[in-house]
Amino acid sequence: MSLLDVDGLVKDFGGLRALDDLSVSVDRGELVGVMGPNGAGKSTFFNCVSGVVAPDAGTVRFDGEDVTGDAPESLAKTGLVRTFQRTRELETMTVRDNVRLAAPDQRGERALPALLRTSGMREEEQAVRDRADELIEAFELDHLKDEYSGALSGGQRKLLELARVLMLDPEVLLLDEPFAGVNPTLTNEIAGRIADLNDEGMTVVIIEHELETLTELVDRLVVLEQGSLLVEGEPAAVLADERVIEAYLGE
Amino acid sequence: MAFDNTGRNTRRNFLKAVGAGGVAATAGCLSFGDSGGGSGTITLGQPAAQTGDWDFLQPGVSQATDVAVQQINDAGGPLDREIEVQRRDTAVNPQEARSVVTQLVENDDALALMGLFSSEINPLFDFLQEQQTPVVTPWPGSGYLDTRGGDMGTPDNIDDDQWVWRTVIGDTVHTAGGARRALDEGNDTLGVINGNSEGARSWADGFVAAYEEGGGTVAQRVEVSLGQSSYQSALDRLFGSEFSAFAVSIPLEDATTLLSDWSDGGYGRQPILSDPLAQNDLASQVGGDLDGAWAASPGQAGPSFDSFVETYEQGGDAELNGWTPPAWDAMHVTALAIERAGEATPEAIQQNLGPVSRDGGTEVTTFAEGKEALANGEEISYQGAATPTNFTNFGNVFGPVAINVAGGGEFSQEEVIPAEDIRGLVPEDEY
Amino acid sequence: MSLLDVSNLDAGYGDLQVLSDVDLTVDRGEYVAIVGPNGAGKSTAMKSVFGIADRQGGSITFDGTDITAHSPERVIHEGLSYVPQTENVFPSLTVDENLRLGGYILDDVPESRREAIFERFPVLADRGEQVAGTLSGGQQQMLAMGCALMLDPDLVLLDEPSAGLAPDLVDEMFDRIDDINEMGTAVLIVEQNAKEALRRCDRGYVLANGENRYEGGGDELLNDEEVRRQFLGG
Amino acid sequence: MSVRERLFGDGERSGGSAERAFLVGGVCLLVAALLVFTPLAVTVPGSSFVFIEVGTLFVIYGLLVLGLDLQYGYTGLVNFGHVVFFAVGAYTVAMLSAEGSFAGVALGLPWLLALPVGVVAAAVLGAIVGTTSLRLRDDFLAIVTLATAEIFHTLFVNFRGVFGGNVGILGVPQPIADLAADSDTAQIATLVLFGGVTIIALGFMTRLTGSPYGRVLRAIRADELVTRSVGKSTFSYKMQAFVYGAALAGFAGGLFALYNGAVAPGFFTIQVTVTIWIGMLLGGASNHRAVLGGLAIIMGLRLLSRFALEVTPVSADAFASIRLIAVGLILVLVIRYRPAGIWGDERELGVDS
Amino acid sequence: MGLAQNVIFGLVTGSYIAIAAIGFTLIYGIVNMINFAYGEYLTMGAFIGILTVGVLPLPLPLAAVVAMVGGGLISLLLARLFFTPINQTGPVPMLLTSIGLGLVLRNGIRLTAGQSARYFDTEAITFRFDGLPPLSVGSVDLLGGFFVTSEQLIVMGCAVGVFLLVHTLLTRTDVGIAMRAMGDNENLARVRGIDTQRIRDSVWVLAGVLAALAGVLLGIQTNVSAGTGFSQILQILSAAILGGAGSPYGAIAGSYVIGLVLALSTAFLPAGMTGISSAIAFLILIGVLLVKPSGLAGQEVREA
Repeated sequence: MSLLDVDGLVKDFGGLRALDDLSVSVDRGELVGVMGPNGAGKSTFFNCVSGVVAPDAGTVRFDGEDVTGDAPESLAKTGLVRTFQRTRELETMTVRDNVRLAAPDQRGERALPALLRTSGMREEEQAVRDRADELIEAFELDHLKDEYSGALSGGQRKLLELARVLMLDPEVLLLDEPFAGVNPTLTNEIAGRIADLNDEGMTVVIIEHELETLTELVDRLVVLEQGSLLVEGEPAAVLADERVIEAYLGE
Repeated sequence: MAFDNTGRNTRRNFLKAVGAGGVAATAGCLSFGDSGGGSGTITLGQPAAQTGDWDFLQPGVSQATDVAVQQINDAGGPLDREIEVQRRDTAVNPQEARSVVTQLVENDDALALMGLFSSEINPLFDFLQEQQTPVVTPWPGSGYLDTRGGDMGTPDNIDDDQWVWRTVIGDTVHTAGGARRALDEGNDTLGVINGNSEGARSWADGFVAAYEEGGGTVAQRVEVSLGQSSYQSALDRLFGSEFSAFAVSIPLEDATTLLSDWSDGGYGRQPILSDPLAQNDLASQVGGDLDGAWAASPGQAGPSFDSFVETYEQGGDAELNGWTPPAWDAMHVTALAIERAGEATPEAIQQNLGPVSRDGGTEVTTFAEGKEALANGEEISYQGAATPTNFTNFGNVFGPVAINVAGGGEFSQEEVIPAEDIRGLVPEDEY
Repeated sequence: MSLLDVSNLDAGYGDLQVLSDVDLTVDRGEYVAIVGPNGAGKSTAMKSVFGIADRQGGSITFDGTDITAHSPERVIHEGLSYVPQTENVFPSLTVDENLRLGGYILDDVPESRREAIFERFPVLADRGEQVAGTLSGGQQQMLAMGCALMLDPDLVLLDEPSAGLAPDLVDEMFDRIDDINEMGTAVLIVEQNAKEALRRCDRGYVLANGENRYEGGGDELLNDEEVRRQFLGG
Repeated sequence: MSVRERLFGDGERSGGSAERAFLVGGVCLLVAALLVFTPLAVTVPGSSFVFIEVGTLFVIYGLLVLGLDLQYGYTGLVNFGHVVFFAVGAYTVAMLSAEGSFAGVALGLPWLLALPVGVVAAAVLGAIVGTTSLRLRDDFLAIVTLATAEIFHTLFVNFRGVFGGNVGILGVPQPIADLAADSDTAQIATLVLFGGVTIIALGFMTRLTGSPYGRVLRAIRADELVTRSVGKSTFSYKMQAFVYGAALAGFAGGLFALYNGAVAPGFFTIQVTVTIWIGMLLGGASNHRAVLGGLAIIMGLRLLSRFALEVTPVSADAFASIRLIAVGLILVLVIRYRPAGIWGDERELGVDS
Repeated sequence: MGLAQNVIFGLVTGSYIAIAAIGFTLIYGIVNMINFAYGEYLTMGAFIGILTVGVLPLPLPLAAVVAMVGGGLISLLLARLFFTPINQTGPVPMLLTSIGLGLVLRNGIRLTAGQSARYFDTEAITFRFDGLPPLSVGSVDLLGGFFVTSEQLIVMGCAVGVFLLVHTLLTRTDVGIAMRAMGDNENLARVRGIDTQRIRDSVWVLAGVLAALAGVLLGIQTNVSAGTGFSQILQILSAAILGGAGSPYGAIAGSYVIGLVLALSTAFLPAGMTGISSAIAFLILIGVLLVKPSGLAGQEVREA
C-alpha cells in the first residue's frame, strides 16, 4: 500500500479549476518529482495535501488514514511536513529558534512544565538544542545561528527551511521548489542532502522547475497540466514523452 | 467608625523632623505648598472637573471659589493669613480622584478639600476617611451621603466623624420640595425620564421616592444613556403611558436635546425639571413649549445669594449653575471654621465646621462679618448663598427650594419653599 | 534606435537578485517573446521594465527616455502599458469601469478607442455592466488586455497571457495579440507556451537562471535543438 | 560557560532574571507579611504618599500590561478591551465579598474565596471571547474586544440591582488595612505586597515566554501558517495566551477591589486600556521588563505633570487639557519614531524605525 | 407605542451615522486603517459651522458648506502630518496613532473652544400623520400615527443626497472609480497609472467633508461641545464594521441597522433596560462578526 495516496482531488478558486480530478500516489521511501507548467496546480496540490486549503472533492490518505481536510498541524504531527515555495521564515526569530520551534511534542511547549521548568522539560529542551545545532551546522548556518532570520539571503532561507522541517523528522517531506533562487553550488548541495535523506528512508516529494537537478534526483516524475495528471514514470521516459514536450513548449 | 489619627500626626512630624530624604527629596522638590501648621499661606485643595464628563460645570465653581478666596483674603484672611486654593483635575474619575486627593493632602498640604463628585466620593469613601481631612464639597446630591459624613453632632469629638460635608442640598431633600409642588399642582400620575449618570439618577430616585411617599403614582420611568443624537424613541415610550406631567433629570446638554425632541414631537404635558436645568439656555433653545415648566432648584436662594451674585459677576463671565453658590459657601464656611479654631489644621476645621454654621449665634453672611464677630467673642452662624448652611449631623444642609418657572425663553423664580418646610419632609436621623 | 532598450539589467525583489546582466531590445512595431524555463526570471524582466520589480543595476530606456528609476505610475506615461499575469483586473469594478481606468491617465479617451477594443474583444462589448470578478478567466484576460490598449501604447507588455486558459482559448488569445501587433503596437510577451509564442513572434529571447541564454528570430529559436534541450534540462 | 548557560543556552536568556524575580518577589511578600501580621508599623513622609498611591496602582496595572504583552507582544493578538477582564475580576470579588453595599449585590463571603472566583470569572469571559473571536482577523478581534468592554461597562452602569450602577459596589473588605497597625503601614504593605505579586508574575511570564512555550507564541506572531505547518496547534496557544492574560487581569481586578474597598464603573473605563497599551508600546512590546518600564513612564509622567502645574504659566483649566494633549502626542511620536518602543527590539518585532 | 414612529426615529439616527460611517469606511478600505480620531473630525466640523454662523455670520446652509470645506482641508492636513508618513507600518500602529491624535484633538478643542456647549439657533416644523389606523400586534402598534420634523427631514434628505453623490462619485468619476480600484488592488492601480497618494488624499478630503456635514447636522439636533464626535465614534465604527469594513454601501446598511436597533430597543426593551440600547448595538455587531466576519455586505458590493 502506498504511503501517500491522493485520489480524485478537485479544487476550484472562483471560476478557475486549479485541480481537476488529480490522483497521485507515493510509496514509502520513494523520491518523487512533480513538474508542470505554471498554473498546472502543483502548489495547490501541495496545499490540499498538507491541509492548508481544503479540497472541494477527492480524498487524501496518509499511511492508510483518511486525512482529507485535516489541519496542517495535525498532519505535521503525524509526519507529513511541507516547505513553502516562497520561503516563509519566522523573520522575527533567530535561526536557532526557527529550527528549535519545529521540535515535536515538547513538554516545554505546555504552560505548566514551562512555568515549573521541570527537569524533564529541561532535558528535553537540551536534546532539542543539540539536535537543532546539529542541523544548523549540517546546513552550514552555524555562523548565523543567532541572527534573526529576516536578515538571511534567499538561499540561506531555503536551507533554514529545510533544517526546520527536518527537525520534525517527517515520514513524508513535501518540498515546494527547494532550489528556486539558489545558486548552482548550493543547489547541488541541497540535492545531495535530499538524496541522503531519501536513502535513510524518508519519503520525499519535490516540486521543482530546475529540471536538470530534478531528473537526476528523483525516482519518478509526475507531470501535471491543467490541474490533472499528464504523465508519470521514469524521468527519462517522461522527458521524452511528446505530451510533456508539448506541455512545456506549447503545441 | 473610629479612626486613629495619630498615624497622620506622626507622619507630619516625621516630615518636619527628617526634612527631605529619599523619595521625600523628590517629592519635597516638587511640593510647593507650605505646611499648614505654622504661619504663612493656608492651602486648600480643590479636586476639579477640568476635563471629563462634567467639565462644563467647573468654570462656574472655579470662579465662585476664586472670588470667595479673593473676598476672604481681602478681609484679612483666617488667622490673618492668606488662603490659597490648589486646583487639580480629577476628570470626574474616581481613580484620578484618589491620587489627586493624596497629592492635595500630602504634597500640597491642603487642609480641606473643596470638591469631589458623588461618583468619586462614594467608591472612595473609606479612603477619604483615612485622609482625616475634611471634604467640603459643593457637588454631590447622592442619597448615599444622606446618612454619611459630618461630625455626628459632636464637634469636639472627631473619633466618630466622617469627614465629608456638602454645601449643596442632597437630592433626597430638595426633590421632596419638587415632589410636594407636583402633588400640590394636582398631578397624581407622573412620567419620569432620566439619564443613567449618577447625578441624574439620584435626583430621579429622590423625586420618585418623595412623590410616591406623598401619594403620587409614577406611570412610566424611562432611563436613557447620555450623549445620544436623539431621544425620540425614549420619549415615545414615555408618552405611551398616561400621566399629567413628567419629570426630567439629565444633564443640561442632553436635556436641551431631549426637550427639543419633546417639543418637536408635540407630546404635550408639563415638564418638571431637575435642579440643574433651570438655565436660560435651555429655555431659549427649547422655546415656547417649555413655558410653564418648572424646576425645583436649591442653591440660588440662600440668604446671601444676591450679594454673592454681585461679587461673582465681578470675577469673570463663567456661567452660574446650581453648584456655583454652594462652592462659595464651602469656601466661606471653611475659612470661618479656621478662624474660629484659631489654628489651621484639618482636625480644627473638621471640629469647627458645625459650630460656625449651625443655628445659634450671630448670623453672618461674609467672612469679614464672621471674623469680626468671632473677634468679639461671639458664636456665629454663617448664612450662605445657596442655603442658610446649617449642617446636619451628617454634614448635610437644608435650604429653601426655589421654584423657577420657564417663560418667554428664561426662568424666573415664582415661589420659594422655605427651608423649614423642607426639613419637615425628612426624618431627623435620616439626613 | 530601439523603442525599448534594456541593458545590463540586474533586478529582483528586495535583497533577492533574480536577473543578472540581462539585455533586451524591442523595436517599434516589433513582436518579441521572452521564453525560458519556470523560474528563469522572465516575469521579473518584464516587471522591472515597468518599475514593479526592484532594479538593482543596468539601465532601461524607452523611446530615448531613461526610465530606469521610474515608478509604474510614471512609466505608463511614456507610452507603454503592462498586463500582469494574474490579478490584472479590478474584480469589484464593472467591465466599463475597468476599461475606464485603463485610460485613467488620459484626460479624454476617444469613444472610438473603446469601440475598437470592443471590436477586437466582442465578448466584452455586451458585458459593460458586469462586475469583472464574475468574468471567466479568459474574459478577464481579454479585459486586462483591453485595459492596456486604452492608452494606444507604443509597446504593450504581456505577462503569460495564455496561463490558465483552456486550450481553445489559447489560440484565440494569440490571434488577438497578432491583431494588436498588426495595428502597429510593439508587443513584448513572456510566455510559458514557448512554441506558440516563438512561432508567432518576430524575435525571441531565451532566459535561463536569470541570464540571457539565446536570442534570435522566432522560428530560428523554435527549431534550435539547444533551446529544446534547455527547456527539458537534457 | 556556566552550568546554567550550558543547560539553558541562549534560548533561555531570561532564565536568570526569572529566578531573580522570584527571589525579589518572595522577599517583597515576606516583608509585606511582616508588616501586615506583626504590630510593626512604619511611618512614611507625607509627601511621598502620592507616589506610593500611584505606585500601588502601577503594580496593579503592571499585571494588566504583563497579560496584554503576552497576548499582543508575544502572540500578536490585538486585545482592545483588556479593561473588561480587570473589571470582571474586580466586580466578581467585590460582589462576593462586600458587606452592606449601598447598592447592588453584596454576598459577604470570605475574600479568600472571592479572589480565586474572580480570577476564574475573568478567565471564563476570556475563553468565551476567545472561542468566538480568535479566528477573526487582527483588527476585528480588536473591535470585538472593544465592544465587549463597552457592553460590560453599560451593564455595570445600568443594572443597578446587580452591579450598583454608577455608585458601584461598596463595602468590600480591605484585609490589609484591617490587619496592619496603621494606615501608613497598610499603604506600604499594600505596595510591597502587590509589588511582590507583580514581580512574581513577571518571573512567571519570563519563564513562560523564555521557554519553548514562548517560542511557539512568538512563532504565531511571526507567521501562523508556518507554525501550524510544523505541527503546533496555534488556535490552542492563542486561546491559552488570551485566557492567561484575562485571568491575570481578573486577578489584578480582585486585588484592586480588596485594596480600594469599592468598585465602580469609573475605575474601569477605556482609559485603563489606553494607558496600558501606551505603556506597552512605549516600553517595547514583547519584552516584559520593557512594558513595565513603559507603563511606569507613562503613569509617572501623568503624575509628575500634575506637579508641573505650579511652574507653568497657564491656568489650571488649560493645564488639564494640555496634559492630555501631551499624552496623545507621546503616543503618536513613539509609534512614528520608535515603533519598537524604548527598550524593544526592532528585529524581534519586525519593524523599522 | 408605534412601530412606524420608531422606525422613523431609527432612520433619522441611522442617517447621521451613515453620513459619517461612509467616510470612516472609505478610510478603512483605502488607507487600511481604523481611524479612532474620526469622531473629532465631526466635532471640528460642527465647531467650524458654529463659528461661521456666529462670527461671519452666514446662513446655516452656507455655514454647513464652509464646515465641509474646512473639514476636508483639516482631514487632509492631519493625514499628511500623522498618517501618510506611517502608511506602510500596518493597521495596528495606524490605529494607535489615531487614538493618540484623537486625544490631542479632543483636548485641543476643549482648550480653545472652552467647555460649555454651543447651540445652533434653529426652528423645527413638525409634520403629523395621525390619520393612519393602528395595526396592533400585542402591545406593539405596527402602524399608527407618526410625525416627522423638518430637521429630521433635512437630516434624512442630506443622507440621501450624500448617498447619491457618493454613489455618483464612486461610479461615475475617475477619482471615485480609482478609489474603489485601490480598495481592490493597489498594485494594479499603480500599473494603471493611478497616483495612489493622490487618491488617498482625496479619500481623506472626502471623509473630512462627510464628517463635517455629520457634525453640523448632529450639532443642529443636539449641541456642539468638545465631546460631540467622540460620543458617536463607537456607533460609527460599529456601523462600518457591521456593513463589511471598506464598503460604503455596507456602511449605509450597517448605520441604519444600528439606528433602528437603538430606536427599537429603547422603545421595546423591558422597563429598566432602556439604558442599554447601545450595548445591544454592540451585541449585534459581535453577532454579525461571528456569523459572517465579512460583515453584512460581504466583500464586494456594487449596488446599495
